[in-house]
Amino acid sequence: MTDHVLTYMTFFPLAGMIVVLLLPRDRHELIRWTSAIFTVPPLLLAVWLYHNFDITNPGLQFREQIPWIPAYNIQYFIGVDGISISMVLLTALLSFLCIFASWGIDKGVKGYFALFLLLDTGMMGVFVALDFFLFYIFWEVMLLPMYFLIGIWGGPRREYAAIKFFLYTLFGSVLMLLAILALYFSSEPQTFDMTQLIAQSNKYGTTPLAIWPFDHLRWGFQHVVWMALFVGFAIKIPAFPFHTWLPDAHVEAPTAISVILAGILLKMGTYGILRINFPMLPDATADLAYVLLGALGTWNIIYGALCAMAQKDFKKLVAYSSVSHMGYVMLGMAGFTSQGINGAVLQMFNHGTITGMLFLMVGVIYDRAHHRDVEGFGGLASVMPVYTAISALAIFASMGLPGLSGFISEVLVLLGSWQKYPILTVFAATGVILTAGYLLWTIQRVYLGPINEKYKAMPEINARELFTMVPLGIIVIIVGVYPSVVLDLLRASLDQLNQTVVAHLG
Amino acid sequence: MNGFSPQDLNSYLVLGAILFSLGLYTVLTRRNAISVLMGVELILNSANINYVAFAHFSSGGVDGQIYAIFVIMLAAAEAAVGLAIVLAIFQIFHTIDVSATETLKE
Amino acid sequence: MEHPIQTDYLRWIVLLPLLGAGLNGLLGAPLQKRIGKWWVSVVACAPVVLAFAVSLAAFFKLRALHPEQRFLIDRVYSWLSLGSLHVDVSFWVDPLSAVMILVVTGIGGLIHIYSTGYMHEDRAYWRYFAFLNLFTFSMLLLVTADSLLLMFIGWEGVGLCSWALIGFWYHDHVNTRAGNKAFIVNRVGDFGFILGIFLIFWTLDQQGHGTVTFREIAQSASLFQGQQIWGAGVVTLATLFLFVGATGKSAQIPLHVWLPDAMQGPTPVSALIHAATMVTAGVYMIARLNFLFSMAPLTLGIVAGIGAATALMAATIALTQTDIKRVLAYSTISQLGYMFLAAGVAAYGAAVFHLMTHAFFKACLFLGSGSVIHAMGGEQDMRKMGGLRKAMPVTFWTFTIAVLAISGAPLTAGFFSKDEILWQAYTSKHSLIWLWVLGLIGAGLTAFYMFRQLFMVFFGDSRADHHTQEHLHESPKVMTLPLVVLAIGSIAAGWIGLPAAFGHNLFAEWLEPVFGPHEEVHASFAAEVGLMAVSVAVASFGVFLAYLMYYKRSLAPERFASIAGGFFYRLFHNKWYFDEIYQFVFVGGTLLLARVGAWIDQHIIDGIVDGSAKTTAFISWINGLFDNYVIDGMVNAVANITYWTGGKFRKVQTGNINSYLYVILAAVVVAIIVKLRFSS
Amino acid sequence: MDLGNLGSLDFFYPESILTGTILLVIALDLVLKNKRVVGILSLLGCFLALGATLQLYGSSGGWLFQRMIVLDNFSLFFKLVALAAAILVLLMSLSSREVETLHQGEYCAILLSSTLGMFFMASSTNLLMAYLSLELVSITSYILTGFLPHNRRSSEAALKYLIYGGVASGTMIYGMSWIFGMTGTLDYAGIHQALFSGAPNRVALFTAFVFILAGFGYKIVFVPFHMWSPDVYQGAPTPVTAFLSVGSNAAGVAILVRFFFPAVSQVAPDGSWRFLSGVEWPQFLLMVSMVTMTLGNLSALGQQNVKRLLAYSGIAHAGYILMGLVVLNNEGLQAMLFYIVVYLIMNVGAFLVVVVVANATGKEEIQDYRGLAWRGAVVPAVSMAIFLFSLTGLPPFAGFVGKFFLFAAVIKQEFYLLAVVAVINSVISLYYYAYIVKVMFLDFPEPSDGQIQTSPGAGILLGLLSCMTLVIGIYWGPLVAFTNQSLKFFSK
Amino acid sequence: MDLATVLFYLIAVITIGSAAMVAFSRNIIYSAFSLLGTFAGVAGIYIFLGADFVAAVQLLIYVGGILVLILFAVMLTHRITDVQITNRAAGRLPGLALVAILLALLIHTIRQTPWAKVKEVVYAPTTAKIGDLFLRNYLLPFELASLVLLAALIGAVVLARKEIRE
Repeated sequence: MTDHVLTYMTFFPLAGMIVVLLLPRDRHELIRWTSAIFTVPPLLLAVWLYHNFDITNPGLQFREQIPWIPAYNIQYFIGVDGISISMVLLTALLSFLCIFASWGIDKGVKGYFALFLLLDTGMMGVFVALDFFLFYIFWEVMLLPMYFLIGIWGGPRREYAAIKFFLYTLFGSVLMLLAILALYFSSEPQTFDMTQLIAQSNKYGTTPLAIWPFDHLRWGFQHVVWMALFVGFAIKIPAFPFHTWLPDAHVEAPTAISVILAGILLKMGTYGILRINFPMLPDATADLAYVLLGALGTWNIIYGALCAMAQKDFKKLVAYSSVSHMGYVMLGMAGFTSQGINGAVLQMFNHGTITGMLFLMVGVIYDRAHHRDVEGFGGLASVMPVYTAISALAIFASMGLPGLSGFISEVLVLLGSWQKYPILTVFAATGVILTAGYLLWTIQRVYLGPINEKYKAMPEINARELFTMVPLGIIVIIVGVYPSVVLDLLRASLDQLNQTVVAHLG
Repeated sequence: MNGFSPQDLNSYLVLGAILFSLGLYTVLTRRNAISVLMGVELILNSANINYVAFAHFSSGGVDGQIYAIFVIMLAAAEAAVGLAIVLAIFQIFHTIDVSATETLKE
Repeated sequence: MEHPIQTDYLRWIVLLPLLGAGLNGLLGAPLQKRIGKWWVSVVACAPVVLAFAVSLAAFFKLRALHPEQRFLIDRVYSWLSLGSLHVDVSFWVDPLSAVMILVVTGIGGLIHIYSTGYMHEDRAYWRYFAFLNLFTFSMLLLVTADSLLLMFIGWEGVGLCSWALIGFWYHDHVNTRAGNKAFIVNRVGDFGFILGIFLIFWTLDQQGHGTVTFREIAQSASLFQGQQIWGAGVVTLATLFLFVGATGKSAQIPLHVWLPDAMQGPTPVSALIHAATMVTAGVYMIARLNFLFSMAPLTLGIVAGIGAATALMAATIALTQTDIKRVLAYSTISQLGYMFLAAGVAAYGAAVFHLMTHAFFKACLFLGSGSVIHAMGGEQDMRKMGGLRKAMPVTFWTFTIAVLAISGAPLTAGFFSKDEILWQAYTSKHSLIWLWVLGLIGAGLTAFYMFRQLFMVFFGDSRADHHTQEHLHESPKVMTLPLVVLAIGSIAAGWIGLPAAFGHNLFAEWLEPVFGPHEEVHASFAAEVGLMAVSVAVASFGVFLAYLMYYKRSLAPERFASIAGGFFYRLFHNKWYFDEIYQFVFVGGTLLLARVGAWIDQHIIDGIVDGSAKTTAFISWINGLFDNYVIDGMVNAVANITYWTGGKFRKVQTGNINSYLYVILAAVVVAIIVKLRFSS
Repeated sequence: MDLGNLGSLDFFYPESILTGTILLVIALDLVLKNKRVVGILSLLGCFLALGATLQLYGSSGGWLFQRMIVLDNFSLFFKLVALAAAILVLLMSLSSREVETLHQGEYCAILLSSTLGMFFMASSTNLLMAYLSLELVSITSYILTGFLPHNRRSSEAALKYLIYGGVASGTMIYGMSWIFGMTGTLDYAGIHQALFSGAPNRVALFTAFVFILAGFGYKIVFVPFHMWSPDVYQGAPTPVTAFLSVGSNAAGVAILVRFFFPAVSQVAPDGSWRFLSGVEWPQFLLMVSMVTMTLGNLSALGQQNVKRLLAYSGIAHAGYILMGLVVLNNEGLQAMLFYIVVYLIMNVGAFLVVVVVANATGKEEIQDYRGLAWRGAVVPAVSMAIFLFSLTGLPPFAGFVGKFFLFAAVIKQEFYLLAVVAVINSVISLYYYAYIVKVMFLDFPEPSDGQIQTSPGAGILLGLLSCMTLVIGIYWGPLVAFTNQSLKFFSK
Repeated sequence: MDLATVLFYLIAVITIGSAAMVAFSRNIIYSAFSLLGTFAGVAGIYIFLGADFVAAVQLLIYVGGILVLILFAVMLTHRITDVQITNRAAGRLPGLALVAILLALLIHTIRQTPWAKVKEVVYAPTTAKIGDLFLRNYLLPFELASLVLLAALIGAVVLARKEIRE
């Protein structure tokens, strides 16, 4: 059991999918519970993983390495280290909670949960895969269920959103594929094994290329590959200007899917950059980080916050806040300091939990009022105090209020980036003000003020909804008060990773 | 062997080339299925002239001639099929109202 | 300072209120419903009182120590430890924070007790106390934190609580807006604060001493010497950043605008948060980092200047206000200005001294006004009051004492602390004479508007409507008792800081380990007494004017109002138009930007995306056109096979072969030509 | 090994079996009443031939019939592909309403002779044989296209097809005649020898090659010889369309490779091919490839008729397949072979779905697929989705692996531009493939749309094909090995 | 300039002339008939090239077969009552230009190219040799061709007879 723990975590949901497919289509309760049950083992294993993870070891742990297509040196190679562990845990948790958040789905239940479980496998796979080819497979596998989940169970403009998401992501991933191949062929012996590719990172030259028809390219091989990968990841992050699929996808997707999107899919972009661009192409990273991670990240923070401020649709507002918050991650990793990079990954984790809560929170009132117009509510605090309380927690966490998890990561990021880019940091820090601005405004418009007669009788948040939010809330507080619970997992690997890049800073 | 004479390979080739061009021109400019078929026949003949000429001047032996014979055979086969199709179409128009028939263009 | 004394009970000073907050926050509602409000009150007040007791214990522990070792620390756990950044959750008490925790828990405790009376009728009683406790916790965290980062938590925490309590009656958007204003303005300050922290940390880190802990910063303060960034001295810039934070919290120009609106909250809240404790955090922070500020004369100058300016400006506004609480609010701003003035002339001791005395009399004033409002049934407009002194004697007397104190009547606390400040402003080598002048004028104005308030509220005959008059009554004991205590405080608190002239300044001495030896100003006894006389004179003049205008009514205020065509009056009455300007520039600007951003997103970026999609579609359409019309259309146009049916011509298309052949042939020809050119 | 006519017969079983079957079918068709038997019979014949071919696979190889055709793994590979196509199409035909109305006997006979023609296309090593086999396939294709009785669409398509075919093959033989003139022989080996010993005129050679490409390209359906395919695909009976789309495409590739690689290029020990210096047909193909995939995809965007759409997507895929040629090395060729197999599976699958839907509704417009998944046709819908995504090239489906190898080969040779064009194209292609999927799943059926029954046979076949698509996508080792092995050209 | 050459010129002129008629004539029937001239002329060329058998085949199959087929088709699809069949053609000029250029290129290339040469050109009856080769070297193509013809036959029947079933 223990030496295949990751495999089990990854493929349990797949097994679940098969089982669900075998169930009769109209036994909805049965299907729901089955899928819930199949997400439990990964969660338990995640807890186990958390306990047995060696925080002193910067290298890979729980690795499994089996040849797959020997002819091309493709292997089934998975494992975790500080870079991925937090994401693995988050995935296990969120996919468990989101099953319950999806309880309300009553159209095509079977298909929904089957696809959901497939998606679960895909996500988990992306975070544990250490073979480039495997990584790509999982990366794409995730795409299809997402397309259908948004496209079939989404809102009115679901088709547009689904295809937009699909095209954007595919465009990114094919570029990534080219980059992968380029790396594969420049490695010796040719391999998809990430660890080996990293070991040979010195091979990938930075001498200017002459690619027909661009014979006078200023960039070297590394830069070109870096860019190809970066675009692929930036679309997922989503970094300006590749972010416009996000609002649509979020708005149209059903609540649980929005949670997954924001909580996990967005992280894959930044995760990919850390896992691949940083160690594999350190020189290019060193050259391009300032503009494409630092500056762009800062821009994301401010731009996202501003856009969020202008939104009338509650879900869109949250979506844009994600754009803003993912900016911190980019800025942090560009700082090349222990604080920055750790803060970045912590921010990934926190954003996963916090935004998860936010979307669930929106889902609660959407299920009751069937609209998401921020202006359309008001005075909910007196109608549903418990809901208000927990929402406030989520919102304040997202605001980066001290004592809650968001604060830790944001401060670490800003602190970490100051050393290299003080000016950028100053700008990024103004994001703190903007964020406070639009979130407080939202609170005021939705929860405070005179009671909106329309919703006098709105039922208080129910136990199931509470069950999906409370665990996240607890995590938010714990991490805020005692961040070591997460930071200790990351530190060793991330500091090492950071060092490898810092060594190439010129 | 300059100039245009029966002892000169090139003269035959040029002849073939001219036929080929004429055939091509027919195919190009004609809208009419049968005319186009005629153009094809011209092309085939031009090729045949080449083959026979080459057989005579270049390779010796009769390989080229045999090739030509096969070309002629297949030309016949093709023509037969082509005619059959034309006939089929022709018959269709006896029975179905043409104004209602849509063409292949979407 | 080498080996601090480890203790393990300081944490309780901080945690007890948190406990109260947690209990009331989670169980308050059911408790209140099932068992009743008194239980909530116990849960709320007990922790604070206990915390006060612990603080006293800590205080006496310190007293017992040799001045050089007056320093207790309680390390709880390691909070953050990344790279060179190591931050513990640990609390410390040194003479300075000792003063603060005593003030916070002491006065805070009183206000808690007072609130049990004041808020008794409120439905959300439990919520009120939950937040009040939470505030106490944050404030204590702020003052006992041993590192900048931990302090920042308290710093923002108090902001949150102030937001929650200002907007306590959230059904009215006026309140919630006031709350948001407070929070956001504070955030602007925090923005400066956090940047200051970064700058300090990295500057030290470059020299291998990266830290955010006060003690270590103090030890390696020398490292800042000569450090430059963006062409300015690091210390100057860092202290300026921090000062931005201070202005935000302590409502100094230009970030003072939130405090008056904050009066929307319940009065005890105004007393605790917006008079006694939170707003003084800025002063505390500067005092805490005095060694840095002392290294940055430029910053000090700015601090002093802004302090003096605020003191004066707020006073002028206070002259024209008619809302009983707003007058107090502006007087608070003005008094805070004095404190910054003091800090700005490096007289940190004086600043903290005034902070303490101010806490007493201002709390007293607010609670007094609260008691009045309570009696008037929520009425806050002074013009509708008057003649209350018979109806509510206790309130009247305590209020009067406080007014005397704030006006600087001799032998009251305010007298000593304010004179200390003016004296320092006059003599300090960091100071300029005009600072003293401004301070002096401010003092005069203060005396004027405070007495104006006193007269308008308590003297003359009542201007309230009949109904209210009938219900006039003295407040219950739980409310008057604190008033009395505070009134006593507003007199006695001053005596521990007697000016050097009258002998021995205990307070300065107590703070010496923190601020270093109080540099001796070589001025004669006569000079000091002389200055006192002057300020007393100015003050009395203000009182006299107020007497004429609002008691004797022999002098019409309008006369003054109409000076310079009423320009000044309008300026003061409209608070120097700060709100309007900010609303237009910042709020408007941001919203505009936001809309622009959203528009760009929707139209430009998505435009490009959809555009590219459209282009592709368009190309394919063209392409289709080519297929279907250019090629086949040409074919359709000209007749094809024609054959006989019913005497009509019928066509069948051979399709697009011809036109395509053109293309092909052209391609081939070109290819061959190219080939020719290159091969020959 | 260089055998005469009699000696060759031992290595000629597959062809002989097919021929026998053809004759038998024709004969039986005259006497039998139950036409289904004919179909079964021809299936049997195909399976027999399949067995025979497999049995020959891997043998040392050699020239047969006086160097008319060659026996090597490469040719056998394409024979297998042709047989597979034939078998699948026959199965498809058995479950197709459309075909039931036809003259089964002739239908099968023509189909089989077409298959036989493909056999010869794959194995001919003589200009004459090449021409003959090409014509055999062409003529049979015309007939199959025009097979629908009383259907103007079908007949017109046939006529069109015939005319294009005539022009293309005419041009081709004209080009061939020049080769013959320059080398004095029709035999590939001779041609190779002559070309590489002498110093032929580059221009003449290039012209000849271009003309010959017309003939081949018209079978592979690459631009600009593609114009017939949309109409023909739409007009022909669906199974025939499927057959043409995979069979003649593959055969065309075979004959093209056979001529342009072993005959007129030289292979270096490292498996990279050197073309005659100064005769840049690879560059020509490079351009053609880019144009083909782009034009195909763009044209597909607007289509409303599924068969027509698949026709254009077929053009696009021809472009992808060409990528494997232009890189001029064995990786490329191997990737190409791999892709052909994969394309066979997924494309036939897609057309099978078309047949299923057409059986129920008799329509082929995309709109008729509205909410397919919710109309009791889950299996066809899901498998269609799989095929389409596979055609797009998404993992974990076979199509991805195919594209992956092609890209790999291209990038290895540093044809970055081509790679980028191909990548952008596959993104574009997603758009119309996903559109069909959207219609099937994301739209919901109107009351007017009836339920759709799937015959068990078709259901099983679909399941089989989609499973293959999935399995190859995840574990393709064996197939790679097979294609690797199939890359043996016999020479000397 | 001997008789042969004159004759050759004559035949060449006939061939090209009638081919031109096919290409340019506005009347499909004229085109069809002038095709006869071309075929015959080509047959003559074959004679010049010493390919007597091919010439015979050409006459038999082309003139006797294909041409008849074509004429049949023309007649069939042509309205029997004498309506002038318009046979307009589009894009003559561009076509002409294009083809002219191509022709020029071809001729240029032909002249440039060093074609293979035999030692000495022989004139000998070929029929026997051809027959022999058909049964030896070209056995397979021969059989294949028969298959093609068979398929074509069947196909033609199927396609043409379909309306009988109605």
